[in-house]
Amino acid sequence: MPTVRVIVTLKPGVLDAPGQAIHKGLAALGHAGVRAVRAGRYFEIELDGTERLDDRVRDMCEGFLANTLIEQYRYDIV
Amino acid sequence: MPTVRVIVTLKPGVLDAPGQAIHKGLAALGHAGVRAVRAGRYFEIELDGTERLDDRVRDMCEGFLANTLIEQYRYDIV
Amino acid sequence: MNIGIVVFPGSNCDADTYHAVRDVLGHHGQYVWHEERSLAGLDAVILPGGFSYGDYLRAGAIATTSPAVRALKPYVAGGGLVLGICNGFQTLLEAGLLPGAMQPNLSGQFRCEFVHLRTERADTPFTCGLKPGDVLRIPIAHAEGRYLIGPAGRPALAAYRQVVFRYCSAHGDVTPAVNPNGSEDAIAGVASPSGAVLGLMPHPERASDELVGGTDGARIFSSLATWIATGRRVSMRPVEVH
Amino acid sequence: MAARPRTEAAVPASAVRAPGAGLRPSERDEIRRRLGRDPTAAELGMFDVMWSEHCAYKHSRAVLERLPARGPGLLRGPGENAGAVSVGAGWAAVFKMESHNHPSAVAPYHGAATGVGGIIRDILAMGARPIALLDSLRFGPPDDPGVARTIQGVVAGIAGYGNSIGVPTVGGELACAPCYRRNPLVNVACLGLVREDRIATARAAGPGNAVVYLGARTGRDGMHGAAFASAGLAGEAADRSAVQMGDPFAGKLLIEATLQALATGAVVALQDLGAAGLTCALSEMAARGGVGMDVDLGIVPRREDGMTPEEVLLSESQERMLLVVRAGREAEIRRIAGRWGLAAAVIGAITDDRLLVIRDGDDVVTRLDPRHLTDAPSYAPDAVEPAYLAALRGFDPAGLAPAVAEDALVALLRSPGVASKRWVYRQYDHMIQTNTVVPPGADAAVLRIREAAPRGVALTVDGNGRSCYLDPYVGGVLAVLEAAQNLACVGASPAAVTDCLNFASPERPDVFWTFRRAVDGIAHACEALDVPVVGGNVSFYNEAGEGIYPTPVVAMLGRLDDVRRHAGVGWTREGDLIALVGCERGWLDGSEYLAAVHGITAGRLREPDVSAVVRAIRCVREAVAAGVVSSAHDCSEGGIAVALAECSLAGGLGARVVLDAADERRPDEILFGEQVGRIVVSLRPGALGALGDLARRFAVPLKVIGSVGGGRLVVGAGVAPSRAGATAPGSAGPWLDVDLATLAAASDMEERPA
Ligand SMILES: Nc1ncnc2c1ncn2[C@@H]1O[C@H](COP(=O)(O)OP(=O)(O)O)[C@@H](O)[C@H]1O
Ligand SMILES: [Mg+2]
Repeated sequence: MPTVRVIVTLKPGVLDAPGQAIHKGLAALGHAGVRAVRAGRYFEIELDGTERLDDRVRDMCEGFLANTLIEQYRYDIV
Repeated sequence: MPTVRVIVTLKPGVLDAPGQAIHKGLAALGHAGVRAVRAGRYFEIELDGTERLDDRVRDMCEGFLANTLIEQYRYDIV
Repeated sequence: MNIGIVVFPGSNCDADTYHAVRDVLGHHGQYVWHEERSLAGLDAVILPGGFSYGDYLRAGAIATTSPAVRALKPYVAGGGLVLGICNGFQTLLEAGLLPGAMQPNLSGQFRCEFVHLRTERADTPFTCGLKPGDVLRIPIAHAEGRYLIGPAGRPALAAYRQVVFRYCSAHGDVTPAVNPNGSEDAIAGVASPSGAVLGLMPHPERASDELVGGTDGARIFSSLATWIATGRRVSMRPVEVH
Repeated sequence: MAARPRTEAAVPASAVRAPGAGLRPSERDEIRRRLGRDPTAAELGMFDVMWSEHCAYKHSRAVLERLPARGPGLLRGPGENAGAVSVGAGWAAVFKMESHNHPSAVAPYHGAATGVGGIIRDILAMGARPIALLDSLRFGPPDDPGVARTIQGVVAGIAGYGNSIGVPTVGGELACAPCYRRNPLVNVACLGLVREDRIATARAAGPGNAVVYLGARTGRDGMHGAAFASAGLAGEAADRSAVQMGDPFAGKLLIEATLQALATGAVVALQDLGAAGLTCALSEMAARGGVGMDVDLGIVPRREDGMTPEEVLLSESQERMLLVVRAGREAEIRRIAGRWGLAAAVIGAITDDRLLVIRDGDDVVTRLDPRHLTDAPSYAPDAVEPAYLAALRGFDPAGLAPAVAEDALVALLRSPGVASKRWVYRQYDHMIQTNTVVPPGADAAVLRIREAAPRGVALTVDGNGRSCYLDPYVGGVLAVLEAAQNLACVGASPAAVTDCLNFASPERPDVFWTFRRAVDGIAHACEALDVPVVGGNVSFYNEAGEGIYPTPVVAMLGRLDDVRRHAGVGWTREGDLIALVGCERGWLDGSEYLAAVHGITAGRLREPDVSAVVRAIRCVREAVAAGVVSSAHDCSEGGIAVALAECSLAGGLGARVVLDAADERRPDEILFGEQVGRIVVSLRPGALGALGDLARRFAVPLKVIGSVGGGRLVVGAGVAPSRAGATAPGSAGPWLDVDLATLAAASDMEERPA
């Protein structure tokens, strides 16, 4: 039973306001030396069957898990 | 300049309402054969310096990025 | 007149919208359950505000999987009118019925407060009672209202005059200081090229009663009512302007 | 015995400990005596939670009896899940407040969010649709980054849950003091609306009727389960057990499904599954109704595999209700649950033998009289006046160098408790349901009741820990009178009180003394106002760190006969007169001025003349409801100077005011001194006669002190101005002469770190 791990982040060029807020928060807590923070979403999906895995996952990502106008995704299958 | 990739997920047993809702959404879209979905958060952190990296990252995670009462985290350094 | 208000699990402005349409404006409204597969017979469909399906993926994303939202495309193709308010707007974006995407407010916080809107286009079914430049005072209540269209989509948006409302000052000036969420170009409301589909973040149903919130929002509902009552039709071939 | 205000323990009972670890030896003996046998491990676990302070209020019960539970329009007093009063035209308001302090300390977002969810379901259990929320918050000083994160998390959590379920948060309060640094307070009140003849009950009835579970599935929330087997320190494990995850989406579905279920007429009784989960709901509903129940835990819908019967019994998973449904009509409830995507299951039936029988499949987990669980022992702890009080009372502000008035005003406006709370309430949806006539920012929120038009209700929540620390009795009186005064300012008269009593350990005699005195003060003031206390909540063991101020918080509901006749804080018109209604003097002892400007918390609080304050409150309410005054605002923290500044800020208009400098009182005392019963109103000059008549009728002092106009707030000493407006301030120059922009910048917390 394969598990797919998907990471969705904003495309470069789209202002990542949550990432910036986290960056500020880390700085306020005294974490010096943080250059940049990017925030994203993570999904762990357990699938039945091993056929056409890549197709199925790409479908889920493009049609649902990511908004491809502003987001990009990557995944690995374990 | 190292980049740390952090994944924060709920501990097993903690209610994952987003994961459940996304699971239902995938099913409604016709993605049969999805057994379970877990939702989490993802951070990509660019750091200055390479000293005490693990300590620093653990500090950030435990003190800020994750609430370790209900969440667990893992990271890798690239 | 028959205006359908779609109820998703997690909708929470459905009753307010129903109330504004029926009790305040005196028009017939009816709830449409999200499992409805056909919208035939409705003069207009409103997707109300709220947190459909908990908004757990992106606001409005999961709602696009419902039969009622899937029925919107054929409904619009057949000349139907659709108004998406707040979560309804987010849903229309996610469903691809309107261009663009929503991101969390730049403040990172939910914002509930009155804003001013400048009317940019008065030839849609929802704004036909307004004049370009009219300023409306209507509240917002959202956490994800930062509208983005991006360089790829921007030319078409301009060419088809799809921006219907912008955030502005009480005097109608569009400045960064009065942009409540960081929306690109201060965009608060967007229509399809024909004007048959409108999405807007502010809540006109909360400004449809003198005692509560004023009546500027009622002008959007009464525009719609006038449009339907006078039997006007949107042009399915919108003119591109340069 | 019937359910009462439920106490929140600092460390909730949890299976981290051996079952029964929270029980005293005498309590174990009592259990053995009642059962006539040794309890099983599962039973010990049940007694442990049911006899915890959490559920049994064993230290507070006797004291709470002093609160008056009678008053005009009372429909349900304490004993059900929430109290109810009539709002007219056959409609009832259901009202209740609860704390979620400890969960919010360890997980600010989720702790606060589930606090909202919990109180909502108490209202729902009365058959009412929730229509408004209020939050009362206490934190450490916000310049501490840890505190700032807690504040942000709590506010975001309340917003996250309340906004999503579509119930407006229309008001609240927020104050900061070092004693709350490690022990923040998060109290949430909810108001619901139901037809008087449809008020639901939690009394199970009708042998043969079905016991139905409705809502989200059960997991190991709020307990130490196998999932948390890696628990480290006992403290961490206990904290972990306090974190419950809420799902506002399920919460919203549960509201709709429950109300639809009630509308079928098939529901005989219902209760939310809150603290102590099924154990509490099953035993309380059975005990209240004087019936038995026979249920099978094996049928309870679960989220996780492998849960033990004890875990199912004690789980505090959110968004669940327990219903008693007429035999034969279970399918209707199932259909409604299915429509809303919620779980529903018939888990048992009502029996006529007064025994609670809980099975797990074929195994009997317990068979006992449910009253054994619900009738916990009660204690009368020792009460001794705290030693610190004498020293604090000895403080005399006379020796203090007065601050520059303008600087002090700015400092006060900047203090988190006084500063504008817009940065908080703009994060809350306060307009949804489109009934909010007066939004947050005024002394009280006003809602229309569409179903009973033109009637309306007003809501406020008030408490002052510093006052209660200095004198818990006076502090208790003040909380109630200030609430009533806030209602009067918007034109409402008091209808009901619910309270949340936040204290440290009741087992400490000095703490218990403050608890008793505060309750006495609340009781006295409520009696003077003739307003019933319809319910509430006690939160003991708030002593992480130094131990909090005794902090009773009072939420008050008011009625308006005609919701259109209300007033706001701000000046409305150039040229209006400004008048002070009620007692004229305030004192610096225990004031915000001492705390914020001089860093001192000390002094002797003056006991207010309660009947005089009640008259002033009634006078102002009449004046607002009759349209005699254009605005009204009471002097609370920061005294008359801050009140005037707030009226100016809210109205966007300046004012010229002359205050009587008789008796050689200190200017800072005149400007910033505090006492309840002083209300600033503005009115058309032509209305002064009518206001004078009202003041005479209620035998309340009335003094014109200035007029509205310009862009500055100018306050000076001198003789009273003529009818035409304020005379120029005295020869020494005004005490205060500030432009509105300066005041606004000081009061606006937006640009400062939370
Ligand atoms: N935590 C909060 N949540 C929502 N509204 C709040 C909160 N704190 C304060 N407010 C609102 O800000 C206004 C001022 O509050 P406060 O200074 O406590 O008023 P008062 O002194 O009249 O009791 C009120 O309208 C109140 O409801
Ligand atoms: Mg007040």
